Amino acid sequence: MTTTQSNSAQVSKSVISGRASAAIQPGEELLRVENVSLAFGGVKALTDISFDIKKGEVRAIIGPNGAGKSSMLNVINGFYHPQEGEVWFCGKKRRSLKPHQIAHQGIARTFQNIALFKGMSTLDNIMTGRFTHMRTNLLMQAIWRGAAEREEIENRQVAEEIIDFLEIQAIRKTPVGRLPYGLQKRVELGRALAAQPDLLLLDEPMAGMNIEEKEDMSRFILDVNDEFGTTIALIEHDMGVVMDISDRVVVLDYGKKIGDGTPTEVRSNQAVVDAYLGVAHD
Amino acid sequence: MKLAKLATIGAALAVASSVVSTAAVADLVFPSLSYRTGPYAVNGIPFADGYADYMTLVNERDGGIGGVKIKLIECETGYNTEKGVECYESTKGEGSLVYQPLSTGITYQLIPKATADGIPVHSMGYGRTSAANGKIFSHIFNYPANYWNGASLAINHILAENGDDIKGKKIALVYHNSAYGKEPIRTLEELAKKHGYTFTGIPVDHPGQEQKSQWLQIRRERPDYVLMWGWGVMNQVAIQEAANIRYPMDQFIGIWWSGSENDVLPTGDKANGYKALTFHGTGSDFPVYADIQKHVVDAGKAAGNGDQVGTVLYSRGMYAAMLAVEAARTAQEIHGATELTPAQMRDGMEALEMTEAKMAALGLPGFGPEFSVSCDNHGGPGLGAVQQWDAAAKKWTMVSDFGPSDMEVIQALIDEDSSAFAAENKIEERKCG
Amino acid sequence: MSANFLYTIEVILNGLMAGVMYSLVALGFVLIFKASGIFNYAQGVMALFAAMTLVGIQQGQVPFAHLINAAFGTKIHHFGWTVPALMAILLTLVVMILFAILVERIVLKHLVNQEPIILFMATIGLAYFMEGMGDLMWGSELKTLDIGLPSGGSLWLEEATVGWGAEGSGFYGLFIDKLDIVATGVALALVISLTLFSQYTKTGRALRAVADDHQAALSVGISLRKIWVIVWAIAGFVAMVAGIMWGAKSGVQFSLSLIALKALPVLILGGFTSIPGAIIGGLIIGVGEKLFEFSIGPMIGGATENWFAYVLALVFLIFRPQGLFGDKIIERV
Amino acid sequence: MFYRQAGDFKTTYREDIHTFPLRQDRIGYYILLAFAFLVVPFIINDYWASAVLLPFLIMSIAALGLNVLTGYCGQVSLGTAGFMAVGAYSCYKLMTAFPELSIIIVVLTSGVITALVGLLFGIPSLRIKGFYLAVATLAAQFFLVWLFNKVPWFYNNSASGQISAPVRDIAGVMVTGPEAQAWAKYLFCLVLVVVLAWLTRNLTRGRIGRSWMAIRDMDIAAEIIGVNPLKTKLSAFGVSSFLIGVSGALYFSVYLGAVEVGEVFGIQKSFLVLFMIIIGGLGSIFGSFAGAAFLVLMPVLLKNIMVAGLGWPTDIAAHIEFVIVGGLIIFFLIVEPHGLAQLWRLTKEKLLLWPFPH
Repeated sequence: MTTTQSNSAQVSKSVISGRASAAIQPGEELLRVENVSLAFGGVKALTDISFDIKKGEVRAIIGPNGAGKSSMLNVINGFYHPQEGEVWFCGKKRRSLKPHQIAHQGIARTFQNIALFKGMSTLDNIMTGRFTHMRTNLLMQAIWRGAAEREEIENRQVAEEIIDFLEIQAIRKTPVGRLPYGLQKRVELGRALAAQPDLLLLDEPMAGMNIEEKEDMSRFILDVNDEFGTTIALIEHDMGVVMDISDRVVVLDYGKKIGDGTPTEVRSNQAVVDAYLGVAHD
Repeated sequence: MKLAKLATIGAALAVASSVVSTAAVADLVFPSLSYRTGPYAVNGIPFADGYADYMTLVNERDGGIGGVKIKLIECETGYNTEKGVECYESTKGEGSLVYQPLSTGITYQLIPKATADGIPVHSMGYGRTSAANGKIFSHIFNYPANYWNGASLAINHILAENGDDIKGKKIALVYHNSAYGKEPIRTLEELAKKHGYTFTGIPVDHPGQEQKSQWLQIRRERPDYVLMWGWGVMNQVAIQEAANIRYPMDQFIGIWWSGSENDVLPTGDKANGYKALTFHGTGSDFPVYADIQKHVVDAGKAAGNGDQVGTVLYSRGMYAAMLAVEAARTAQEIHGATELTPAQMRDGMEALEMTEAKMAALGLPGFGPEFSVSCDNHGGPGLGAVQQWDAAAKKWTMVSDFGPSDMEVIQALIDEDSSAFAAENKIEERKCG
Repeated sequence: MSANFLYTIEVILNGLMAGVMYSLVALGFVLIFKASGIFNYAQGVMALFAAMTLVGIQQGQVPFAHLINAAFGTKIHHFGWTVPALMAILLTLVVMILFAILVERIVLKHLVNQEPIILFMATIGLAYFMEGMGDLMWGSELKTLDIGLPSGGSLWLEEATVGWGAEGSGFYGLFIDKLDIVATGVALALVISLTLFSQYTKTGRALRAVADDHQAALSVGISLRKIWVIVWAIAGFVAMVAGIMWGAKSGVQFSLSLIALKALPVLILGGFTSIPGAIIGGLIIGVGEKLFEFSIGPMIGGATENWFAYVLALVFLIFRPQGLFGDKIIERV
Repeated sequence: MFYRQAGDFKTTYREDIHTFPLRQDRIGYYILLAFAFLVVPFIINDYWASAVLLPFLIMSIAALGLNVLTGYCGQVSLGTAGFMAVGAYSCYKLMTAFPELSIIIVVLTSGVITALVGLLFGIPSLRIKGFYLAVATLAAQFFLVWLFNKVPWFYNNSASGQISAPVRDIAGVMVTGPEAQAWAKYLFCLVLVVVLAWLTRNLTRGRIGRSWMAIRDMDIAAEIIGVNPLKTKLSAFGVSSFLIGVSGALYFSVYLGAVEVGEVFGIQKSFLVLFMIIIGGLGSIFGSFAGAAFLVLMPVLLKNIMVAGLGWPTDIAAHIEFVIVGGLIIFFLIVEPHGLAQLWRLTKEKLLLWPFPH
């Protein structure tokens, strides 16, 4: 673990810093969802949800299976469009955007089931994460010498720093399909980090990991948050981990918000306890 | 392991290249770009057999042409243009005298290539029709008849059946939707102006296994005659569909590529009476077949199974071979040489004269029309006949003599098209005579 | 009734019949795709091969005669006997089952769990192989297929409907090819027996289980390899039926393998995994392309059927990307 | 033993992103290029040009094009031959309408026109995926062939319905038409192949190439990273069609010289190009060449061995050729499902370790 510290220290702050949110001070609101409702056909996935995410915090979304956590993340990064309600980002109300447009605004995420690009190497996956920072057009890319090559090398430096930070130097050129699960999760985090997001969404970053791997991952998440001030919203099942690393917690159940607050507050909330103990809804 | 593999490949390539470079000078080389495989193998096999068997006959019976043996090089094209090019390139270095490309696509390939290489091409009853203009196409021959002759011959047949008056008659053309199938349209339209019939073209898309729409249309519109420019499976299906809608078979006339046994046999008895154009005789009644039986088939030297002897396409292959052999003979006479170059062969083809006496001497009396080739006319006079299918006897019978086509209309079209070609490719007209 | 209206009916009717013929080919694709996720490019060649084998057996041809003659200078062609049609069909079926076993043993066994595109590629290799092998075995000459199927327009229908047309409209009566009627019957029988087979036999149920979920089927002890052999054998049988129906019209020759191209739009329309989809897709394509050729075709030069079938399918796909009856594509994050 | 990575260190990222990171690979590549440019033109004859090298080079461009679309971007297409036909007919129309225009510009413009047509037919790819898309691209294939056959304007109303390439030269050296020398045609194609392969290689290693692969591997994840699926897919369709269009133009003008659309650019050719990239290796530049080589050279080689070498009858040889090619495809798939390129990579990996396997 000590190596993590020393490595992360090498990463310059400028590398993983915000852009659109520059005007927003830590502790101010970065993102807010307001009265969001989402339904598929007749099935309500989210009902009238409101909460905010402050700049620089680690915000957890928890809840039992089927509570609508993933749907919530999907709303935030534009994969689903809610029928009602609004999403405010950096103090502006967000129009209905496509996921790739939202990525350009500075929101990145990882997936519950690893969604790496299986045919590509670790390095290429992370370089793909740099997509929003690369500008050269098709013609420049085709000619390569000059602008495209320069851009590639600049972004390669960033990618290498992330690789160093996540300690995955040895698997740099390995096709990700060949990597073990835990490493794949780490590469996916790297890919999301490469985008230098203002807001990083992590969908169950520790699912299926053993204790050691979970500890590693928790450390990486905290490091990202500490060192670069990246705002993080995460879904996680492991209560212990959630309570340890998050600043504030939103609790969903059956698509409704049943609790919001610091870990201690949430822990003492009766509705939350009932939901987790499986008290019958009536 | 890898080296060994490389070595094998290298060796094989060496074999390939050495094959190409060895040229035999002593023989008269006739390449045969046959297609015994692929979608049209059904038609390619008998033609290739006929071509090869006749060449073998000349070798076995006469000891070659003017004492020089024939060397037949068969090369499989599968009716595929690219393979045809490969075949041409691989055989042209061996002293090949004349090419029968046997496919529209390959013919168009060879027209400029062979002309540049100085090797004559004989596209007999196919290929580029306007190549009949020898002033522009110096090395391309398409005697004795081409598609436009065919169109005119069909109309002439209809004229003859109707007392020379077909005003107001409806004539439909069912054609393969390709360059080949579209060939007769222009001629038929010109002739429609002249004779006052109405013309409808009905295209069938490749390969033509499904022709319901086309034949329902014919059933609705009931044209007085249906002509067909079909190829491959399209022929069989069309004849079957015509039988299905009980179209009178004797008013259904195919071009020579739609008139073989293969086209009518699947339909059985119902194909009885179907007509097709032809520019040569068919059947095994000619004296030459006794020789072929004796010198080729019985000697175990037949090219195929020997079961194709006497069929329409076998006869056509044999006829093509016979014309090639006679052209070579003519060339030998002109140049007073026995061994020929392609250029000399070309002269022989240009001076070729087929007379009844000549054909009778070859054991093929009345087999083809009498014609002669000249410097400005590489297409011959465009004579042709009509044959009819007798389903009970399973054979074709001639129902007309080799008659003339309307050269007045056709020659104008030939001149127009060939001069357009000449302009596009900047070819100067040759001076003739 | 006006002649034009009746002609439209006739075109629709014949379009339906043509559609059945397309469905016959499409069925074989669906069977294999459903059970093993393989897009079997060789289906058309299988139809050709089966039809060639059928005629070869029926007429007592010596397999590989040409090769043997070339190698040993012999002159054998036929055994000199003919086999009754039904017997020949059964023997062909045996050959197709053998073929299925060989395909499984030699090819599929080694390619378990590969991506679909690779299995697709393998069937391309198979198609090449069978194309050459079929010609080597039976020769590439045209073969007339005669197993006593009827052909020609149905006189009964013509006479029954000839009066429908207005006086002087020159209406002949509706036309339907008797062969198509038989084909419809055969297709119907095929679909019913396939449905019965998959509903009421143990093997059939296993087949469906595999189609639903490979892993789950494996875990309850269904042998995937056995299933594959069965599916390929059935597909071989369906290919033979298609080969017979199409071959009856055109004779058995290389072009028979091209009927696969007629089945592809049917597949996209009906969905790769649905047997009813193959039938209904075929009917829609058949009617659609015939109507288009009938109404619009003459204005734009005709011969539109080949591409129109695909365009029709494409239009459907834009609204239903998984085909009419295909399994819905669910995207999850 | 001699093939080694050891001692071949990179000190800059620039070196590390080189096309051939290994020095020995690089040397081998330069030797190959030198041979192709400096030796082959002097020993080439008509047969090698027309039967082997021209079809190989030109089909390589087509394979490269399809590999961009299918191998890199994951969009299976069966419309390749239709797009080649667009290239060929554009080329013909440009050559006859502007006789003074340089053939190089004509060929490249044909590529651009094809790219535009490709973009049009790429639009449905946003909704339609996998085999469904593959079969949908057949609509393009059949429609384009029908169109070129049907509308006389495309073949300048010629009675034959065929298009034939007029003579054109580059700096006085003829590259099209029957009089063009084998070496000239060869060099013209070779230069285009090398340049286009290099451009394609550049595209595939940078931002755009990665966005293609991202869409191929997992389109949803790609979108969430900021990749615009429509733009990316269309760029793949555009680049792919450009390459295919150039290859179609060359196929017509330099290689064949005369073309009938249904026969030369039929559905079989579309399948052939697809076979090339699958056998060669999806998502590999080298694979495009390997696949084209396999399917162009193998039949010629087999034919020469069986007919010319062993003297077998042509038809039996042709049948056996099918059996062997089919058998080899299956064999290669069983040995290495990911194509010749992967086989080559694995061989190299083994060579790197040889003679110490661990």
